[in-house]
Amino acid sequence: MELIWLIPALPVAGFVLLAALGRRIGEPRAGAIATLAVAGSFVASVAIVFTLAQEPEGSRQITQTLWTWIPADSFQVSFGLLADELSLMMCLFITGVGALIHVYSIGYMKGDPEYARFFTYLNLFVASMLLLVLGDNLILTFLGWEGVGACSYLLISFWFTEPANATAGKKAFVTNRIGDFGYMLGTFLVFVTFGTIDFLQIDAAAPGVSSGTATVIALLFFLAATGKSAQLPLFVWLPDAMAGPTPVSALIHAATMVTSGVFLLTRLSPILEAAGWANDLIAWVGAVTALLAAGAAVAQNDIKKVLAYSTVSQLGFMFIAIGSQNYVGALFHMITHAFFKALLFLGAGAVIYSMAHEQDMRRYGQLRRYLPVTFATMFIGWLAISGIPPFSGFWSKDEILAGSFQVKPAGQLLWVVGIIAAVLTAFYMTRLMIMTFAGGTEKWRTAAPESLPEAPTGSDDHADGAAADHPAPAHGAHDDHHLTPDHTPREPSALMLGPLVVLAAFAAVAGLLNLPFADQLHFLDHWVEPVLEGQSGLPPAAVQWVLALVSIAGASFGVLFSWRVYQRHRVDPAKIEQPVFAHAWYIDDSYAEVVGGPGEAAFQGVADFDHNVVDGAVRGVGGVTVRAGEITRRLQTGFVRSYAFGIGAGALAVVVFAVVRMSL
Amino acid sequence: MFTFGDSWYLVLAAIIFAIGAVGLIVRRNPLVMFMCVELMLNAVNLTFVAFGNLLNDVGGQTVVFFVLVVAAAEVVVGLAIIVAIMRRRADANADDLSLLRG
Amino acid sequence: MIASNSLNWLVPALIGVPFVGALVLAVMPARRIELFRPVALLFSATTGILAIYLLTQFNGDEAGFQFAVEQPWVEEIGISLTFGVDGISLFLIVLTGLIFPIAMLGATPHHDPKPYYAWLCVLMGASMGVFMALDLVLFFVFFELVLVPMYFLIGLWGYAERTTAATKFFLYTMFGSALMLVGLVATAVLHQRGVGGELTFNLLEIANDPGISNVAARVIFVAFAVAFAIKVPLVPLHTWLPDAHTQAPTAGSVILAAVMLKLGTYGFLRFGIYLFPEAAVWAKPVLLTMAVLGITYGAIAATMQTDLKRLVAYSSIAHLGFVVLGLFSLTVVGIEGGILIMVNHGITTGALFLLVGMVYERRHTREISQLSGLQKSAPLLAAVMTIVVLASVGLPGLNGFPGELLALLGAFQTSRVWGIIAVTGVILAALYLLWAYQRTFHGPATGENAKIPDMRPSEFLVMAPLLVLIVVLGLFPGLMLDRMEPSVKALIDHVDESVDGFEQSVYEFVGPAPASTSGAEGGGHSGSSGGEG
Amino acid sequence: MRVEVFTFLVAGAICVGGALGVVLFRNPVHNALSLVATLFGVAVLFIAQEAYFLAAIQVIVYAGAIVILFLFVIMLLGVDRAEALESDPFHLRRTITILGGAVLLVGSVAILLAAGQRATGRESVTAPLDGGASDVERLGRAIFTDYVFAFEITALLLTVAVVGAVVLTRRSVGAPIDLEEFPDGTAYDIWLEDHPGSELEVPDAEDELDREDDPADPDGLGDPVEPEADEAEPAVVEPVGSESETTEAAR
Repeated sequence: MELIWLIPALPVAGFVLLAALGRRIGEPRAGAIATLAVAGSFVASVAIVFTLAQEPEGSRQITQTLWTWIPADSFQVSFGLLADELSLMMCLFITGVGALIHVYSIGYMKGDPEYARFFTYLNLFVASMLLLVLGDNLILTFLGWEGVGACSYLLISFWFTEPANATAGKKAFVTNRIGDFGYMLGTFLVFVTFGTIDFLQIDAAAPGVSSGTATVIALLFFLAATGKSAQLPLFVWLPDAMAGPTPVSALIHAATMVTSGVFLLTRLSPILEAAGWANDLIAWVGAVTALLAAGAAVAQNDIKKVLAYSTVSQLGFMFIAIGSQNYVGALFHMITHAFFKALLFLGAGAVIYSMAHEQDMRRYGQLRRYLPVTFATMFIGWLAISGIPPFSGFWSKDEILAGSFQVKPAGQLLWVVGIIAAVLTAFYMTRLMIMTFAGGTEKWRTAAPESLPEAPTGSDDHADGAAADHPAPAHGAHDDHHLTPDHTPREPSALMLGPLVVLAAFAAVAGLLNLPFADQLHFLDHWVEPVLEGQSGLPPAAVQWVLALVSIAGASFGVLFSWRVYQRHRVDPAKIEQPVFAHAWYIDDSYAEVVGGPGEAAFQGVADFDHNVVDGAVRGVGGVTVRAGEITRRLQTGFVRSYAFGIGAGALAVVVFAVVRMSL
Repeated sequence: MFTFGDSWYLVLAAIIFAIGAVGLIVRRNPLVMFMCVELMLNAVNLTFVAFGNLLNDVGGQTVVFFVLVVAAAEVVVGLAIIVAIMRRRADANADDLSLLRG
Repeated sequence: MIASNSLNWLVPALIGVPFVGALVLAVMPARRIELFRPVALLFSATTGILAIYLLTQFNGDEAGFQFAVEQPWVEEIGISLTFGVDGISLFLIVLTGLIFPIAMLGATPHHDPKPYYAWLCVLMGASMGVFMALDLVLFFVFFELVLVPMYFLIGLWGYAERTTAATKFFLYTMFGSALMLVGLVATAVLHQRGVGGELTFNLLEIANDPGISNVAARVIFVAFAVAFAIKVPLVPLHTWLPDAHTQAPTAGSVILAAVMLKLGTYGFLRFGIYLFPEAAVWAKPVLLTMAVLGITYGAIAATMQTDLKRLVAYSSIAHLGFVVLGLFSLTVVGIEGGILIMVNHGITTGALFLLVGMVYERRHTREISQLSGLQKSAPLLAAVMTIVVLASVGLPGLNGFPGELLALLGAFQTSRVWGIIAVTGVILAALYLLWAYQRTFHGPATGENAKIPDMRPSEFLVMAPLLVLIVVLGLFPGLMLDRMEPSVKALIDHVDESVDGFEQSVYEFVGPAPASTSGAEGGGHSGSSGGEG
Repeated sequence: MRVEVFTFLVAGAICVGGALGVVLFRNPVHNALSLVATLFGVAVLFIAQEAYFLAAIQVIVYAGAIVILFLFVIMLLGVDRAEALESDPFHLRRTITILGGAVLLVGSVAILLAAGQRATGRESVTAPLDGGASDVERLGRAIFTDYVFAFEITALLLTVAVVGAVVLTRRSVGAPIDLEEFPDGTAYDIWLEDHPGSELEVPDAEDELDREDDPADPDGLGDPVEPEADEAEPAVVEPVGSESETTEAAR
């Protein structure tokens, strides 16, 4: 099956074509081409999956080396693709969801002057993402890893005229770079440990590695993962990344890129297995992130910010699963999350689109009257993420929590944190739904924007950009739009609704992938089994039932309480939406304080040191020389006779010397 | 006690040289300074010949020969320069021509 | 060591053609202004084509010097015209051959085109000579000869502060060269004392049998090292570079970055490590420290620059730090990485300077604070800039990455600490370049910035070859690595056998024998990848 | 023997007298003439040392050509103007010079006498001066064999000198510039800038005496004389000391 290269090649081709002639192709053909490219690679992945499915278990694995990328002495990096159960599964939902979001974007970006550029980036992103998952060695995966980072940078700052957007893009890239620091060091350590960076060979050799080395490697790659997958302490870029167009948020910052950290750690599961306490750290970081982010999501007023923090929180769940070596759970949740979070983002995009790019939920309300389809689809997404059975989110989240329950040590505690986060999830999602689609009044008709208190601002590395949570109001054809009290929202075109419906369907039924009830229902489990050693089992069925019931109860509680607060107004929301939540625990702000304050000062100090001290020394030498010359030039009086006098004096000196010598 | 010998020539040369040197420094008229230079050159020539005689070597005279040539050239150029200057300022003396001061 | 070849005329041609070009320009009538550029281009392009031909004729499996010519020059003291090309210098020569025509195409002087192009031709010939000279004195002559044209290019066609910058540049580098002159004379003399026979300045003869005591070798190495460290430049000997870069005309900056800085690193490789292996191993910690210092310090200083050109200059300091890091990791991987960066930095930074020059021509300022939102008014320029910037940041898939990776890996193998610190340079690179890009190209296009014209097709054609190289060398660095590998391995072998303390610690890898290692050709130094676990 | 001594003494006296004349006469013409005296004296001494050829050259080239050249220049430019010898802007330096000259003289003479007949160097083996051929022949042989390159070069030198002279003395087109147009004026202007107020002083004997130890003038350079001052007093009172020597030398 030599067609694996097609999977990334098609988007690459699309990218090249659009990059070359995008402007000429123009709208909407550019969008169509991009979509076709991604759809094509989706078809290709499906085909490969089916061919692989014929293969007997364990031999479902194709490697294809296109060329030797970096042949340096013993460090041979091949540009090779590895198609196995794991990577193909990733390909499926990357290309699948990707294709849907492309379709959606055709509608969403309609009339944008930079239409073609948008799809160029989008195709490049899909290509990089596919290389990330298909790479058969760490460096090629790093190529994808960096590629998606770059694309996310380009797409976040897509509407670059807004300083905030540009800042957010740069922030995302630089923060990811901090993670890459870990990635590169991890790669080096792997190489000097195993003498190879080839995944298969690493997996083969991993059991022999010492626990200490494995721990360090695991931690380094986890650092990389925290960067890409927005975990503590590097999650700060994701909320700001919402500055990008909404389809981008859906594709990159919800469905695909942010999950690459999870994918990477899954790939390296054999090392993690030997890594000892690194796993506990991963699990706990995941848990804390899930909790904090969920807390932050509670108090956001920007609809996309709510979803952003929600994404961070959900990713936290996946890392809990990784840490508890429940890789299947992680993948399961990754897939379901891809569906319902993409759905929610696209839905939010539809809302924003129909509300003249107003993103402040405090100016929504009662939209279900105007946007029935959007409402219906998002409703499903809401149930899914809140963990209400039988929707997909419930199954995956439940599996993760169940897996975490039996972690030694303190698995129960982990589970409790998870449950709390789940409750919060249900709460803030309900809040979002009510504020947007229900809530009794159509607030944009009453509340003027200036009457609203300023929402918390995501600050940036250099404090030179304003909030990233404002929508980019002025771009392209949407320039004239402003949310006026007499505005009547209208359902967007079918191009945008179609993907919503499809995603809604998946979000509803994706749970079927891995139903817990009977072993033969563990399709996903069996599919990825050969790739994942060290998949820890789940607790006994009885325990699982109890845990499931508890989480259902928790979810329902969250929903109902939120209903009381926001629909029935029994509780003053201000009591819940504490500023500490609104500012996401002031983590980002404190970073900004440090970086923008002492950090920048230190940098400036170095620059000044360079100019004043280092260069000053050089200039000093020059100055001294000049001054010496200034003094000595006075000897050069220009009087010929003075020179003659000097000569004479010299001669005289010689003679006197001679006389003295002779007389001695 | 003083028996006549080559050293007398050297002494004489020394005297002429000293006078020339002093003159070169004391006088301000560039022409005269040139003459003083000639004096010094002649003094040197004298010593050369004397030594050549003393050491019975033709080299001394050869050098004198070349010194003569060089002196001629030097005077030609030097006088040319002086003429060029004097044309501009008839009353120029050596101290006025000090544009080469540092 | 010297592999003879039927194409011995190539090397003299590569050096001679540009000089002939300079002569032709010099004798051309001064009023035929329109002719100077084509003529200069003709000669430089011819040289470039010759360089590419050299590349095609180069035998990639041969470790030694090819196309070698050896002519006695000053036989009394054993100075000879010895030239040769090996896998290490090959790509620097090709780079020189490519960059000069591009620089001539990319920027035109505002006055006196005749001397301008003549000097450029002289510079080209001299640079070629440096990379091919295998005789200490010969190398020195070319090494110095390079300064003169550069001095005039900066001093006559530069910007406001040009005179100061040119003088600073000239004196600073001359200072180092003086030490080097002493060093190379001492080398030859001590070599003669050590092994007897004729006095010779031939690099290979001396290197193969130095007969110089370790102590003396170290002292001489330091003399050379200072000269090269100034040329590279290594912090804290770098302050001439920002001024020179900022004040030089565009073409000057391009060549300064692309070719001249490489003289230092190439010198380190050829006359440092190869000539004095023992001293190189001895000085390794210091140079690694300076390299890491350069990487971080240069990057931090770059972040805070307000002048676009100055910023790029400091970024060069950081990149060259990576080069030195790779070279003095003294591992095959690291040195190959260093050479890769040398070439690729030449391409990317050359392109950066061309782009900054274009921005300056449009806005007549390089002050970052004055620029904003250029992407709105000049999207094509912005697109090219984006690619180049990402390449310079070291994005995988573009040409900046492989070299950086290998250099860092080499450093990591030799000494973990330096490796780890150096990797932070990767973060900082992203920081200063993207921030600069954001401040200049992003944001609202205000005032003048809104009105600037976009890249002209002609300008794009100048950039096109560089862009192609950026992508191709990013995806197929093997094209270079395969050709340089034998020479680098030979170099490491040379170090290995001439320094007894130099441990190529063969490392016991965990698990089954990795296929990639066994696949490594020769395998003589597959162990060198191990690092001291 | 006696003859030699006699010739030497006479010729020597003429030389010294001429030399003194060159230095001490105020009128350039007189200087030139006394230079001729010296040159002739030297020529005689050459003959006394059997350097006949050189003697001839000395008379022809020096006395015949060079001095005439001097005189031409003097006449041509009409610079035969008396120079105030006793007034020197750098007064102290002049005295030092004269003393130094005396010391130099005494020193070298002392050395020579102390050396006596013992002249350094060794007898010639390659090109002995005596032995058959005339000095002309020997000189010719030496010049055209051993020193032939030097000889060629002198030819070149002379050519260059001639060309240079022609170029230099070619009358420049345009109005003659005066020193005020020169970048920073004459030495006096600059000197006066450095020593403000000095231009008021007119040098006369009594304050020249105490100027050596003038605290206000530590470098002891004394004060300049206005350039105009020279023309102001064309006939300067002669120093009594120089009178006798002049007359003697003229004799």
